[in-house]
Amino acid sequence: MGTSFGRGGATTFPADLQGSDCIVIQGSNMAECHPVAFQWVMEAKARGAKVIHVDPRFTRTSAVADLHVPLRAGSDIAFLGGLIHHVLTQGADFREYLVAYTNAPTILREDFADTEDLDGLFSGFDPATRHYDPVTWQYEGMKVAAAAGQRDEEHDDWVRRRARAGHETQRADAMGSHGAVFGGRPERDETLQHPRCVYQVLRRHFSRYTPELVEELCGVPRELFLEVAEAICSNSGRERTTAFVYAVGWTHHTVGVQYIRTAAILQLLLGNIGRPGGGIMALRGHASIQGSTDIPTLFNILPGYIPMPHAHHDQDLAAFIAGDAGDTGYWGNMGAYTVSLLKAWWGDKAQPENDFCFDYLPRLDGPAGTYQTVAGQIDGTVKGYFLVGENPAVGSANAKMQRLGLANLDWLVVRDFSLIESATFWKDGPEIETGELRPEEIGTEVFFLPAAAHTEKDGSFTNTQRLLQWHHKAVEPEGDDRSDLWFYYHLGRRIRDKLAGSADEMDRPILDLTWEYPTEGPLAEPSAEAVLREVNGWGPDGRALGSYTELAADGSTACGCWIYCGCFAGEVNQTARRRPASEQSWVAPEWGWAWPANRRILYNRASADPGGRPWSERKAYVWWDEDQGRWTGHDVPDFEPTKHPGYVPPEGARAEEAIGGADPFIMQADGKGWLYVPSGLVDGPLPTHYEPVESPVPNPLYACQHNPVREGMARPENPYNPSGGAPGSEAFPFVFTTYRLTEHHTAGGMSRWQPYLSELQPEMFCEVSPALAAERGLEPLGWATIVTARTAIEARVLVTDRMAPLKVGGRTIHQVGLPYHWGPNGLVRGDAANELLAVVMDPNVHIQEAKCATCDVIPGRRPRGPALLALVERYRRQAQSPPGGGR
Amino acid sequence: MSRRRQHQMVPEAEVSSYDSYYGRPVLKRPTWSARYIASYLFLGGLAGASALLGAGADLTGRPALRRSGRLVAAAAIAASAVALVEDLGRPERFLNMLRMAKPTSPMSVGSWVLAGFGPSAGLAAASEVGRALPGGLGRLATRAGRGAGLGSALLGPAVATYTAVLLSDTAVPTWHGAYPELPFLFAASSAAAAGGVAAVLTPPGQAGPARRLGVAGAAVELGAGELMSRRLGMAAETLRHGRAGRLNLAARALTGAGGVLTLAAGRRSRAAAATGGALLAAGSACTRFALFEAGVASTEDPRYTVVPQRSRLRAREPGGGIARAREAGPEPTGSHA
Amino acid sequence: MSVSVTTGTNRLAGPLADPAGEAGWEGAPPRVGFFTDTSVCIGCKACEVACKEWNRVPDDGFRFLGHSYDNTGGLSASTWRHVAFVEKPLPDGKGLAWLMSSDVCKHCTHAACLDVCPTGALLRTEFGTVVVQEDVCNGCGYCVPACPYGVIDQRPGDGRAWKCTLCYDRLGQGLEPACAKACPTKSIQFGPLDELRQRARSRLAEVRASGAASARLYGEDPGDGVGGAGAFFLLLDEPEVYGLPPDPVVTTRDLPSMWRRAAVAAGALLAGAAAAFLGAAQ
Amino acid sequence: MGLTGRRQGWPVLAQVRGPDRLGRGAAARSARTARLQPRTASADRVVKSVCPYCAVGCGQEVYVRDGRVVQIEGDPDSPLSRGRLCPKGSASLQLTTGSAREHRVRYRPPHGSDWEDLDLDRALDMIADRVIETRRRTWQEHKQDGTRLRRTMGIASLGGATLDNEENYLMKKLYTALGVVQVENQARI
Ligand SMILES: Nc1nc2c(c(=O)[nH]1)N[C@H]1C(S)=C(S)[C@@H](COP(=O)(O)OP(=O)(O)OC[C@H]3O[C@@H](n4cnc5c(=O)[nH]c(N)nc54)[C@H](O)[C@@H]3O)O[C@H]1N2
Ligand SMILES: Nc1nc2c(c(=O)[nH]1)N[C@H]1C(S)=C(S)[C@@H](COP(=O)(O)OP(=O)(O)OC[C@H]3O[C@@H](n4cnc5c(=O)[nH]c(N)nc54)[C@H](O)[C@@H]3O)O[C@H]1N2
Ligand code: SF4
Ligand code: SF4
Ligand code: SF4
Ligand code: SF4
Ligand code: SF4
Ligand SMILES: [Mo]
Repeated sequence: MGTSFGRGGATTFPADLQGSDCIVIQGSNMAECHPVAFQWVMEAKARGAKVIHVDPRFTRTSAVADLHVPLRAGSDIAFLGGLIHHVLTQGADFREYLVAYTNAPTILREDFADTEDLDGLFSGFDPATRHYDPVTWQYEGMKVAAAAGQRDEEHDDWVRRRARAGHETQRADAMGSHGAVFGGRPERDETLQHPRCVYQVLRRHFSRYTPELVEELCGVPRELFLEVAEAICSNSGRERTTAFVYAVGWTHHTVGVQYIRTAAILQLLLGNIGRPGGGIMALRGHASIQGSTDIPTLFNILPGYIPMPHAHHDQDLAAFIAGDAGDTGYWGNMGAYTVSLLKAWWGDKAQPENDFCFDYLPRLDGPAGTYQTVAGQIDGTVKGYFLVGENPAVGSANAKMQRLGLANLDWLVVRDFSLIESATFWKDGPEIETGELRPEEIGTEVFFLPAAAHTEKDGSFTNTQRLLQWHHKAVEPEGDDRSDLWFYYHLGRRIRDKLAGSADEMDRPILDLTWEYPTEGPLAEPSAEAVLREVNGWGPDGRALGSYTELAADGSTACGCWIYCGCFAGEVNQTARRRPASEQSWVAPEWGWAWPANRRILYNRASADPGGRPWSERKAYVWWDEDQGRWTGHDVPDFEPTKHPGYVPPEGARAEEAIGGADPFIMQADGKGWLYVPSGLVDGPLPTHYEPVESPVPNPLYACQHNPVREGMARPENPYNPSGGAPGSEAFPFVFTTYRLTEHHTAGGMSRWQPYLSELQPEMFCEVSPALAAERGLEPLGWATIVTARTAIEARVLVTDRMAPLKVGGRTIHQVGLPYHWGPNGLVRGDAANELLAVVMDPNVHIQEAKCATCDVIPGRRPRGPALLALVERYRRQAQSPPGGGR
Repeated sequence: MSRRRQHQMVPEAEVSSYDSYYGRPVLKRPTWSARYIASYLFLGGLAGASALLGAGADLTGRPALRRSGRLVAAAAIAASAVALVEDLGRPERFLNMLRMAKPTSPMSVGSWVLAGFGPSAGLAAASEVGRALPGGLGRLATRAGRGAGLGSALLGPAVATYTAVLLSDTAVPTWHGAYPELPFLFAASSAAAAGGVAAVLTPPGQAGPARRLGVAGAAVELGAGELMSRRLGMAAETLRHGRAGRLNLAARALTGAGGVLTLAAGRRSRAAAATGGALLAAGSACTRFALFEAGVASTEDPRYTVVPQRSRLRAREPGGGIARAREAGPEPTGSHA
Repeated sequence: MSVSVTTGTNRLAGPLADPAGEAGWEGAPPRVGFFTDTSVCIGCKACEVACKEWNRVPDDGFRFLGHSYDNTGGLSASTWRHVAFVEKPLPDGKGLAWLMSSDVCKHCTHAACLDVCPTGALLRTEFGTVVVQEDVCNGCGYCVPACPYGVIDQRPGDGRAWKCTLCYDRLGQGLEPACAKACPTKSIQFGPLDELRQRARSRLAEVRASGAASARLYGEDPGDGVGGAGAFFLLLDEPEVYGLPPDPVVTTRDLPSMWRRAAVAAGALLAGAAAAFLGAAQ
Repeated sequence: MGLTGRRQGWPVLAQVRGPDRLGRGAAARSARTARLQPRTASADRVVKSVCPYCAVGCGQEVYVRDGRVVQIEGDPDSPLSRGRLCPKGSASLQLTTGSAREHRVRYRPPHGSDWEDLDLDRALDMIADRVIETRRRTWQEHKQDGTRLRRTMGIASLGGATLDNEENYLMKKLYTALGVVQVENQARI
């Protein structure tokens, strides 16, 4: 979403869905995974909206939808591409919106070649490195060629490359906040006739995504597909809006980012972005996953999506900012954001003379994501590990690989509520049972520290709609339970005490760090409000800032996360605001605080026409009030409040001044919604259907079977099943998909120990169709063993018509459903689905493909002990999967 | 099997066309244990009717029969009370049975009846010891014994029959469906049991009324049982199958044999009288156990709840509306066309 | 004391506007209850969990039943809300219906459990609801087979009977029952029964209009076998499909007749005994 | 209305005397029932909170009595959730106050076969030592080509999505200052 619209967050909020005319839930099982937000879908339905659920499985969401569309897992780009094809060929796009607000008229370079020309590859592919050089993806008229895909890792002449595009790993867009930046002004053809304008390129790119193809590739009958196409077209335009809802059913793929891109294109074509009842609702996972992305505990970004610097020669702050900041759009102010962050961290030590301590930041020289870390653990380079509220021994793909990593550490700190599997692997992990590991041979020193619960600490969560909400401490934690804030504050204090007096250069950043927080209460709990206030930032007078527009690049302001600037405006904890819903509109602007600047629908300038008038009365949201000379409406305008719709940026304008009065996508350098993404993605400017890495069928569209730049891990612990009819693939004839149940939470740490949740879903099970049960002799309520090249797990059998076999390309494809909540510990136990998955990732955001892989299913329980290894070995031989892994 | 066909009152098609929730019972299985509650039914009946025999014998000058009647009544009612308390989930709260007086609750009514019956039967029994005391004390005991014995005899029939209402006043298809006949069945069964036990314990010379009561009870028990299963409809199946079926079969055989033997030889042979009496009592016990088990079985299979209700609804369909101001009448829940 | 069955006071069956009044509550508040609209239930089981948390009900064991997503099976002494899951092919053969429905005690107008309870542990509250008083129940178990819906049950190990209290403690403070409050889609609606009945009828019309021809109300009719349920439902299929009895009748409807017959039988026994003695005298 | 403890003693008397002849309601009520109060009514405080499970962010009200959480319910004021909670949110009380929580530090020495007790303060100290030692041992000041790295690849961290923003902030700040770059959370998965 970052690449399409400019920011990585959901463009809307769940309660706004109540005003939708049509809601397409695809890649999300909303009723089961976001049940309380689903009330707004039911509300819309009660008001007559059409609710469509596109999902391989018939779920509790499908049960109450008007229409369930079963499709093969991993085929959404084809399905959505089909819808784009339909819109383009039927002329169903919202033309005025399209021309004014998107890059449809923008003209591309002549040397750009599409997947339709190169059989599944875009121009710029280097088979040796398996990377794209995105130079040819640029707009015509861009002054300087973009850097190659590897620029961060390889290039020294960074500073000279002012305007460029490639921004791959740092601009992790599913969670990244913004799109790319560029210099120069692209050429446009507002008639959309130019053969190289984005609109025409789009037409050609999706020309083969016909209803027939959708039927063949996705297994969705034509009529059903057309019913969806009809529904979304007739519910878009001036008077009506359609919303899309997705979650990890889309992101857990090697082409996950491109799934979302496809929906973004569709929604831009239909004019549904920035408008009430429209948008793309990204449903995020944990209580503060959005917050932990905004204030990232992520390797590649700093707070507020400022990229983590890469190792380059002679890179100073100016060069860093020059390289990453755009000239135009709000990213033009990145200097102010970065300097303010450095000031927040290093305070008085950060001075213009020392580049505001920019040099204190560690540098990247390649991906350092969680799966790379695990490989490092197994290889012995990673020695110490903190697990702070995550349970990878159950929750991460290829769980065995995770445990092998844990077992090879020097020390491990686990902070959790109960003794989760990641804390006890040395004692009772599956490898102990098979004899692969023995406790006395595992040298890992394990510290388990009990965590305080949300009722036992102050703090804020940022929810799926980018809304910060404060939770107040209700009681003191018991025993050794402590908040993670306490832990990190006191750990930092202690480390600083121990290092005090060190003259070692490497200790400067930690010793110079601002680390003075007031503490409260008997446990010396650091004040969470004080931390939030630092996140918000302060001005020269030491007073809390009101907005990120006040941030300066001269060191006079400090701000821990610029997009959160304003959450403590007026020295008031805005995240704790709780004006009752009954006293507010559905937008509820006085409940908590949403970034950016408390806006609830992003790009809401697009809810008005270019002249600033609402597209229709029914869909009025934010508009230009000529009398007051400002934007007004139900929400905080996502626009400069007094910028006239007719504003035309003067030549040479910078930052937000370069955004015109009718350009709603203010974070983008050109203020447009991007149908076509010239930079910011490593796997192509347009979405293209590739098969999942483990797929039962060859790619019907291209010779290129998989995402050519997917991120794999060729390691002995991580073998892949042969795919798409390759020799040996018949050993794993079925597709399986993993998912959640309403009654459990993720890896189970917060549900498998709770009797009231556990009794509702007490055992690991697999869902199979009656046909598959008959084919494999599976008894209802009996046991099944599911096998992949990684290992085999057992599950109770739930035979259900909800798992319908699909007809794909003339073949019947059986799908097996596996919830992934169980593990060996807790009140209710079972094998973890993640034992079955291999690690292979989307190259943009490093998210693993958890939603489709191949397997075999046999009746009965799995073998125990070494016999399990023997079974898997037999399969590997049969599948000819190279013992070393490989792809 | 052939018996089942013969008595099948519900067309086969209808049985198979109903739907259920994974075959799970609609009703809850009674939590009562057969050991205690079926015994209690039997013992209560025995006690109630025995008290009648004791009082009758007292009035008609049959001391042996009086003694046995009174002692059996007291012992049986004591044992039945123990069984009842044992079956409580919270036995220490048994006194709560007298917390209220609820005519809508057969168990409440029963509790009050027992509260009257138990002491009087006990007093009557005690008087059998007391009357041996010398002088005024003995006379007092005799007189008190008569009063108590008569009192227990007046309550005896209630003790013997309220249990029928206790079972019937439930949603258990077999029990509720049986309500028109059940009081008669239970009264008769009580008579058979009391007569039988008295015949065992009393010399034949004094036991004439007991034998007559026993034989008459047996006859009515068999007749009422037959009537009941004819009218019960589908739920009658539960009296023919499984444990309940076996018990029911035994009950009929024992009762029949006991009645015939008593009738044929009870007057002449003490051994025959005793055997016949024992058979009658055993038959009565089996009747209670059979009924108990049949009821339980009728809750375990949802068909017995759903099918009759469904056909009842269907029968009502054209008119629509539900049994609006329908008067109470002998239309058991389980009966249908 | 007049005990007539369907008319007058102290009724045992038939329509009854004010069960609380009949139970001796003077100036009672309006009768409250539940309308459970299963057409919007998403089977999340929040109602089950919220009920347990509020009422501190113990867990009901960890058994995989595999009845679709139902692993608690039915209402029990330790499950006072139960969500049923029914998977059925659609009549047109195209596609599937997955019906979910949250069941609960019906708080019958004529509650057999209550009327058969010998101890008065079962109570009609001033709100017209039916609750077990845990300090009174002696675990006689009578209420269990009396309930025509199979709701109330004895808890093993505890011995007492338990079921939904309609959150009696909360009602007193003007709070909504825990299950209704939690329900994300307001499939469970709580309120004055009259209001709920009206709302249910218009909702039924809506659901029918949207094409669900087999939608029906269950338990809302005061003329039904239990005099109307205090907790009634909008179902999308036959009741038995959800494990509900299609036409429950309160057993006490027949109680007067039972007593009459018992009296006759008792008389017969007395007479029979007399005859046995008199016969001997002749 | 006369609903409160008017009646003492034997309920049968109340049955006979009062309007509840059949003993169904008023007469049957026990003294305990008459005193019944929701436990929320006796709470000392109601604290506004947010569900800790998923990203919907439903509002919660936490009822506290005598320093213990006695009930957690949906916050009707929340425009996100309108007082509703899913089963997980509804199980928050069990999550926070249930017996499954481990309240003591557990320590497993290298090659150990079981958990041992460890003082929290000592644990913190040991961890600080491990961090300092590992960091020093695995420090990378420069790449081979001479570009500056200033980091350690010897330490990594995973988790954050269940934590507060403030916690994530301190983590990121401390790790970055320590030169720890392998900081990750659930956003990847
Ligand atoms: N009850 C509950 N709620 C939760 C969680 C939980 O564990 N339990 N976890 C939270 C977290 S961390 C997250 S990330 C969210 C996730 O929320 P969701 O994404 O809704 O959860 P999933 O069940 O993993 O996957 C959603 C659906 O994607 C479908 N799917 C799989 N492959 C494909 C595909 O290729 N195309 C399409 N269109 N659909 C596909 C699956 O069948 C499944 O129904 O939920 C959050 N909420
Ligand atoms: N096969 C397959 N695998 C998947 C997925 C899938 O769909 N399929 N989904 C993926 C997704 S989207 C996610 S988000 C992950 C989730 O995977 P994990 O995050 O590993 O799973 P959780 O069980 O949520 O682990 C979070 C832990 O944090 C603890 N915790 C909660 N609050 C606190 C706190 O305040 N402090 C501390 N220190 N600990 C706390 C909880 O007790 C729990 O053990 O699983 C991923 N894995
Ligand atoms: S449903 Fe059963 S338990 Fe509930 S009130 Fe009616 S009879 Fe009593
Ligand atoms: S078990 Fe308890 S509630 Fe049920 S009837 Fe007996 S005393 Fe009443
Ligand atoms: S009303 Fe209260 S007791 Fe009854 S089911 Fe709902 S939460 Fe449970
Ligand atoms: S809480 Fe509501 S939606 Fe969820 S299962 Fe219960 S009734 Fe259905
Ligand atoms: S109550 Fe349920 S939907 Fe709401 S935040 Fe908690 S887990 Fe998410
Ligand atoms: Mo997630």
